[in-house]
Amino acid sequence: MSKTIERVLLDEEFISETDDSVIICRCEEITKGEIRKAVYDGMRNMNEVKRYLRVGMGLCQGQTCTKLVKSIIAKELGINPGEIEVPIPRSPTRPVSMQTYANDGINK
Amino acid sequence: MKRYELIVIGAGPAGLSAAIEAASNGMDVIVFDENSKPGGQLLKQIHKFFGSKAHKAKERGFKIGEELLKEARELGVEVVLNAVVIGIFQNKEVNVMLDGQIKHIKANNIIIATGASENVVPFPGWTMPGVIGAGAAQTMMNIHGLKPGNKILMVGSGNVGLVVAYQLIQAGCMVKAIIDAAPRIGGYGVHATKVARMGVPFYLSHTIKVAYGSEAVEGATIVQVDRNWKAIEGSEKKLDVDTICIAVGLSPMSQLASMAGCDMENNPQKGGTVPICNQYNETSISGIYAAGDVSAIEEASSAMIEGRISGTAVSYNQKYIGKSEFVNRFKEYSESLSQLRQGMFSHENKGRIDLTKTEEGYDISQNLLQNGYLSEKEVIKYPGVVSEKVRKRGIVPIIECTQNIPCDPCQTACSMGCIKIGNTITNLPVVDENSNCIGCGMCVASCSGQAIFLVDENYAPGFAAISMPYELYPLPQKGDKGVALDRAGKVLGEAQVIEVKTIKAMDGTNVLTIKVPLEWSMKARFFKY
Amino acid sequence: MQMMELINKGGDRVIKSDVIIVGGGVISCAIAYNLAKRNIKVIVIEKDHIGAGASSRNGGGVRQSARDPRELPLAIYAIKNLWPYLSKELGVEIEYHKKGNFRLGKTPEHLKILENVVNQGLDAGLELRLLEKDELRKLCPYISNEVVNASYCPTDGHANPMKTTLAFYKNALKLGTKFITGETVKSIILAKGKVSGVKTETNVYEAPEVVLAAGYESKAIANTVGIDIAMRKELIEAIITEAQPQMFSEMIGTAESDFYGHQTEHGSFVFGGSTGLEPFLSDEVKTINKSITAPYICRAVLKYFPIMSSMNIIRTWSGFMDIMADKVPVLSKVKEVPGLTLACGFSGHGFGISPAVGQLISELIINGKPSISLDAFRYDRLKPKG
Amino acid sequence: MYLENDLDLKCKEEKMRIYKHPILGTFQKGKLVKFQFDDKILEGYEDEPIAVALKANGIMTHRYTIKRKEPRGIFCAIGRCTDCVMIVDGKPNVRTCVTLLKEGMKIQTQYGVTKKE
Repeated sequence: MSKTIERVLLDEEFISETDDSVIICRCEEITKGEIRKAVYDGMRNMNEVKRYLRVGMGLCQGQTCTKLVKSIIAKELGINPGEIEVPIPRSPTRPVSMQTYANDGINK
Repeated sequence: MKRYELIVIGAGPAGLSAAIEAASNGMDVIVFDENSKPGGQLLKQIHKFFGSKAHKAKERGFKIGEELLKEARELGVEVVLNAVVIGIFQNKEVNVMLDGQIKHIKANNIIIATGASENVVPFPGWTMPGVIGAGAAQTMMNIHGLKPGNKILMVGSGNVGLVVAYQLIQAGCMVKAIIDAAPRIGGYGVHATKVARMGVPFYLSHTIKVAYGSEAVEGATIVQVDRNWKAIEGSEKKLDVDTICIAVGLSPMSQLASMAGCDMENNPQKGGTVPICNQYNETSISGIYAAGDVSAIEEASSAMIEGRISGTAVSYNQKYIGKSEFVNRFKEYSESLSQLRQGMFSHENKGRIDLTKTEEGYDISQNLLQNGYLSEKEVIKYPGVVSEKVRKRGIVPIIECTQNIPCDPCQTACSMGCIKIGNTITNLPVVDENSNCIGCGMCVASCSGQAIFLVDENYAPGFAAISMPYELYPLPQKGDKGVALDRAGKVLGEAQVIEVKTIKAMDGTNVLTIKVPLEWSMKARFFKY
Repeated sequence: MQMMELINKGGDRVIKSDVIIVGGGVISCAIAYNLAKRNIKVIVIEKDHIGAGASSRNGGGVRQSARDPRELPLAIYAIKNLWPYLSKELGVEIEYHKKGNFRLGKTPEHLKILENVVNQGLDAGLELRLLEKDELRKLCPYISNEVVNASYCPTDGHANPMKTTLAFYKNALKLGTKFITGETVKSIILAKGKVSGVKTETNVYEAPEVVLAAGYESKAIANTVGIDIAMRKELIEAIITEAQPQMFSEMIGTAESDFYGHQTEHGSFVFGGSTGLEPFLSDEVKTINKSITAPYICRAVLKYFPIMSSMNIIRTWSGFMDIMADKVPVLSKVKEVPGLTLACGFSGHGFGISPAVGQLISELIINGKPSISLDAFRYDRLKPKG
Repeated sequence: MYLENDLDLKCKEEKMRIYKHPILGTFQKGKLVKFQFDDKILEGYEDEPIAVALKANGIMTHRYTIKRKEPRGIFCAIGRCTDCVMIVDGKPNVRTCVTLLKEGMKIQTQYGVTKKE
C-alpha cells in the first residue's frame, strides 16, 4: 500500500538542468528533463510518470531504466528512492509473438 | 496440466545447486533457463573463485558450471534450455515459452533463481553503439570468442569492473582506463592489482562527461567530480577509446517473484527490489523460494549455497528428508555461507569508506584503494611478506594479500606448510619465516587473486629471480627477453624469462620466472615484451 | 525540494473543504477539474495512486455505437463538444482520434447481430451503416478475407485513457484541488442526517458534499450510510503489442464480442477480451492476471487479423470493472442522504463519457441542474422482478 | 569443450575474433555461412548470435531510433535491453543478440519500427 501523501502544487518555477537532454528510457527515448517535468506537473510515482510519458513501456518493459527513473523522481521529490512505488511487473517477461501465445494448447 | 514436484527457474549457480540438492533427496525436478547454454553467469566467469575448498575456491567459474550441470543431469534433473518463463500465475502455475508455444505447467514448489540484471549509468552519448554493459563484454569475449572492442574504457571499479577489465586484456583488448565516481576502488584490492601492474590507470572520483562519435563511440571525455558528485571544471581528460563498458552494479531480477504475488521489499543493501524471504529462502508464499542474486546481490559462491539451502528446505517441507538431516545440513550450509559473508566486503561493510585497519590491525593500503596497487613501503608491512633478513636466505613466497577477503586455497597449496591462514578464511595469509620454500610455485598458481610471487634474491650474484602468475596469450618462452614492470605497470627495465611452469594442477595460471637486477626484487611484478 | 507532505503521522486531523471526491480515477479527476474551474474547494482522496484502477486499464474507446440508449446523449455530447478540444484545454496530448469503429462479422449469425446494432444506432440518430466486404477492405486492408460484414460508425474513436486521467489530474491540481493519495476512506460521516465528511483510518475530512467515484469500492463506502448499489466487479484483461507502423485508426470490435481494441498513436495495439471463465476462477487478489486470457485474446485477434501473427506482445494488464445490474452507471444525488452523490458503476464503458460526466456531476453538485438530464441514472432505479 | 575448428582463412584476418584464448583455448563454432546484411553478403558462423556475426564484420549500427533517428547497437547482449533489434527475414524487432545465425538469413537495419522507407 502506498504512503499517504498530500499532493500540493509547487510554488517554484520549473528550472532546466544541463543534463536534461540525456536519454533515460532508451526504448521510448524519454529524457531526464521530461521525467523531471512530469514530476513538476504532479506525477509522484513510477506508475504515474510511466503512464504520463511512456517511460518503461517500450520493448524492454523498463528492464534497463526503472532504477534510473526512480532515482530521478526521488531526487526531484527530495526523498529516498526506496520510497518510490514501482509498478508490479506483468507477464510476459520477454516479448512473445501472438502466434506463440495463441498456440498454448489449453483448449485442445 | 503437467505438474512437477519442483520447478527451478534459472540454471545458474543458485538454480543448479538447488536442483542438485532437491534431486539428491529424491525430488522430481525440472529446471527452465531462457538461455541456449546452461550455467548462467558462471559460464562467463573464466577467473578462479575465492572462498575455501567447500566453496569450490580456485576453480574457474565456467568449470564449476559444467560440473554442476553434469551433477544435476546425473541425478535425473531435467534441464530445459531456451525455455523462457514468461509468468507465474495463481496456484503455482508457471507459463513457459518453448518451441514456439506457451506451456502451462504446475508445480508443487518453485525456486526462483533468475539472478540479476546490470545497472546502467546515463551520460550524453550512452545510447551510441560501442557503449555496452560489462556483462555484454563477457558474453561476447568469453562465450562467443569476439572482442567487444579494441580500446576500452571501463566505468566502475567494483569486482565486476575489475574482473572484466582483466578478462578484456586476456581477450586481447587494450583497457585504457578504469574510472569510478567513488573516491576509492570498490572491488577486491587483488583484482585491482592484477590490472594495475599491466599498466591500466585508475581514475577515481571521475565520471564520464560525454561519449562522442558519429555512428559509434570514437572517444570519451572523463571529468573529476567533487564530494557532491559535481564535475570540476577544467579537469576533463579525453580518452581515445572505441568501447565504453559499464560496470556499475547489479539489480536482482525479481520480476517473477513480484508477479507471483510474493511480498517484496526495496532494500538497497540487497541491491534493489527483492522478495522478502525467511532464513530458508522461502518467500511469503509457501512453496515459492528465491535463491541467489534474485534475493540479494552477492557472489556466485554464496548463490550456490543459497541454492543448496532452498533445495534442502523444500526437500524437508515435502518430507523427502527428516528433521535431523535437515537441521544438520542447514547448519552446515549456514556456516559455509557466513564464512563468505565476512571481511571488509561483507554486507554490513558494504559502502563503508571509513575502514582503515584490517581485522588483525594492519593498516589498509590507501594507495591500493586509490591507485589500484600497493606501494613498496606498504607491502612489507603485511604478514605475507617476510622480512629482508629471511628474503636474503633464498627463495620465499611473497604474499601481497592485504585485505580481509574470504579465501584460503594458498594455505593448502603449500606442501611445506609455509603459509597459514587458520580457520577464519578472511584472515590475511601469514608466511612462516622458518619454513623451507622449495619453489614449486603451487601457491602462486593457487591464488585466485594472483597476489603471490616467489622471490629468490640468491638467484645469481646481483640478480633476483621472480616467479609470477601469468594468464595471457601467447605464453612467453624460456630465454625470451622483455621488460619487467612494477606494481603500477611502469617499465623498470630489461628482464629475461628463465622458467615457465605450466602443469595441469595450475589450471591455466602459468608460473613465469624472470631474472631481474637484485634491486628490483621487491619491485618487479609483471613481464611484457 | 520537498513537494509533498506526508500526513497521518500525528494521528487524527480534520481537513476541511467544500467537496470531497472519493477515488482518484478519470471520473474523479474530471469532476474535480470541473469543480475547481468554478473555484470550488475540492479534496480528492484515493487509496492507491492516480489512475490506479480501471482508468489506466481500459481499451480507451470513445464510442457511441452499441451503447445503451440512456447513455447515448452523454456520449454524443462528449464527442461533439468535449473530446475534440480536450488536448488543447488540458495542455496534454491525450491522443483523441475520431476515426470510426468497426464491428466485424464472418457469418450469417454475425450479420444478424450487426444489423441489429445498425438499426438501434440509426433509431438513436447515430451515423451508422453496414459495410460489405469490398468497402470494408478499402477502409482496412488488413482484415482477414473471412470477414464479410461490418457495422461502421465513423464518429466513434479512441483516446489514451492514462494520459486523459493524468491530464485532468494535473489541471485540477493546478487549479488548487488537494489530492490525498494512499489514504483509504472507511466511512461517510453524518451530522444531523446530512453528510458532513468522510473518515479514513487516521483522519477525518469534512465537507458538506461527498462524491463516491471509487468504482466498485464505492459500494462498501455507500453501505456505511445504508445505501446499496446493485453492482459487482469483473476482471478484464488486455494485451499490448510492440509498436507497429501506423496500420489503421479505427476501433475494432466483433459481432461475437470476442475481443476489442485499436492501434494507439504510439503504434502499439491494445486488445482486450475475456474467455468467459475469469469471474469464476481463483479469487487471489495480488496476482489477478489469468494465464488463459492472453492466449485466448491472441487467438481471437488472429481469427480476424492473421497478418498480426508475428507481432510481439510485450505487456498485459488486468483490472476490475464495476458492473451495474443493468450495465448503466449511477450518476445521482442520494435523496435519503443529503450531500451524497454517486458516480460509479460505469460497467466497462465509462471512459468515453468521462469528460461529460465530469461536467454534469459538477453541475449537479453546484446547482442541481446538469445540462443533460441524469434522471435515467438514479441510484434507486433498479427494482426487483415481478 | 572448446575444439579447434577449420577456420576460413579470410575470417582469420578479422580483427575482432579471438582465435586463441589463454584460458578458453579455441572457440567451438558452427560452419561458416553466408548471410545478407542490407545490400551486402557477409560471412559468419552458423548458430552464433546474429549480433556476433555482424560485429565480427565490423557492423556496429543495428537500427536507428524512431524519434531522434539515432544509431543503436549491442548493449546488454543477453536479450533484455532490446536495443539490438533488427529486421530478420522480414520480421522487425528481432533481438539479434539472442537470435542465432542461419545460412542465407536476410538481416536489415531497422529504422524506427520498420525498414527504410
